[in-house]
Amino acid sequence: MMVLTRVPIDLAPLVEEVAAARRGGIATFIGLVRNHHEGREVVSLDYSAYEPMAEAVCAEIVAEAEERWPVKVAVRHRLGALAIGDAAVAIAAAGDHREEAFAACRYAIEELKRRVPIWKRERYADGTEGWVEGQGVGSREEERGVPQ
Amino acid sequence: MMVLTRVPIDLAPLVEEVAAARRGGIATFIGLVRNHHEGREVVSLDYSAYEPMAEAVCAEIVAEAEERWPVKVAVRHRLGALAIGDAAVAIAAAGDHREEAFAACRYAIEELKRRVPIWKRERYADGTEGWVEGQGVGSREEERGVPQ
Amino acid sequence: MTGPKAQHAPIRVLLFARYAELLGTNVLEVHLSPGATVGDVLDRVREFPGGDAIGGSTLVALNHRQVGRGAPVGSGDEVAILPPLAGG
Amino acid sequence: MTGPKAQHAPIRVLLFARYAELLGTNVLEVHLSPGATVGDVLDRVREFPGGDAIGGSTLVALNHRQVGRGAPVGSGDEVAILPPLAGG
Repeated sequence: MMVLTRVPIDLAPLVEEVAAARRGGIATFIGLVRNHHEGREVVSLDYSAYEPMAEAVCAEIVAEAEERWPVKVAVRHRLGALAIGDAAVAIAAAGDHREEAFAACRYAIEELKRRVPIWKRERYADGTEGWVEGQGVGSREEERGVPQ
Repeated sequence: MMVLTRVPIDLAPLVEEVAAARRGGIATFIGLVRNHHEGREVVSLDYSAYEPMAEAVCAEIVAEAEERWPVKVAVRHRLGALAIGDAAVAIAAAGDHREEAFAACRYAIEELKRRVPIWKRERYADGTEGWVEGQGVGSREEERGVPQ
Repeated sequence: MTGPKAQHAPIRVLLFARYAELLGTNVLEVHLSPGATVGDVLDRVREFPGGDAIGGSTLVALNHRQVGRGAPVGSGDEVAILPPLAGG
Repeated sequence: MTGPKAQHAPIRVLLFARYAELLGTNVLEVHLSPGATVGDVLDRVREFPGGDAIGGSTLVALNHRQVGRGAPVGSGDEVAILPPLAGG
């Protein structure tokens, strides 16, 4: 299954993808477009990606989670123009027990934000636009800590 | 919204119930009927509840989570006959950020299992049936620790 | 003013799951003297056939709230005896 | 055996988001001597107009994998210069 999609993300197919008769718990996370960011009113945004690398890194993260815990994980990330309230990312992790489902779901979203080459350009209510520099590797907050 | 339901649980209405334009993250948990329990093959099960108290305790847990974190939480628990793979419980927690969404979702499922008066009778592949004595307060594992 | 009836206030006791099965009913009515507690209700229910299976640490609710053994009960109260929970 | 052309292997450089905007393009081609590294590619790209905005700690990928500055690059390689990530 491709991770990147330009159509609205529906959680149900992800849940189905990971569910199985012996699995007792499914943890999911949905990241939605918020109407505010650092005190500014956001009206819409655009996600873009280095697509082949983003697919590869997401597959890597899923494989890592599935190796670390007895789980099955599915990930989707939307690209293109999104409105407030649209799902930007969705993750589902199913395990025999809830502990591993929660742990794997959390791992996947944290690693996705840190490692997957996706960028976000926000449009604000005042007509301006700006690139969001998130918490990923290479972000300004981390610049001092990253080895050259 | 009532927590207890005798019809299949759909996650989508719970997600809608907690979503709002200023909320950026929704964590959910779905507990499914597993085909095995303590080494025995399960074919179906029945959930029953002390219904008015179960509703009251779930409302209390939701209120506790919403007081502890800046989140909105929704809970459903199914009663009656369930088949393998059916959702027994679903929880959705929406927050500005994923940390509080995950924390509130986890809190709600842990407290629900511990405090809500619901019981489960399993039917096994060998034709026998049995009450499942879970991890809730009053379970055998906790008997020694509970004050008289 | 206080006749024999007032000394034997009827208290509704609900049984669930394994306990309902063991005692063969979902509901009992017990009569206790004024000043009786949840602990007294439990003792009385344990005298019913099958009631000895109710464990010492069993969870009890009084009018939908968990309470300890010392909680006072009176006429019209609903006491629920809850086997180990297994929701979720 | 090694002519002047081999000494100037073309390397495809992809730019994204803020960097694509600053340099006015999504893709550049740079020519480097054999033995060149990712660090050399970055130094060359910084010489383009707008390229000085590329920070010292910028994440770089070589053929879809994150690599350090010392990774060797050659003809046919795809180097991507990644502004701070903001997925999720």
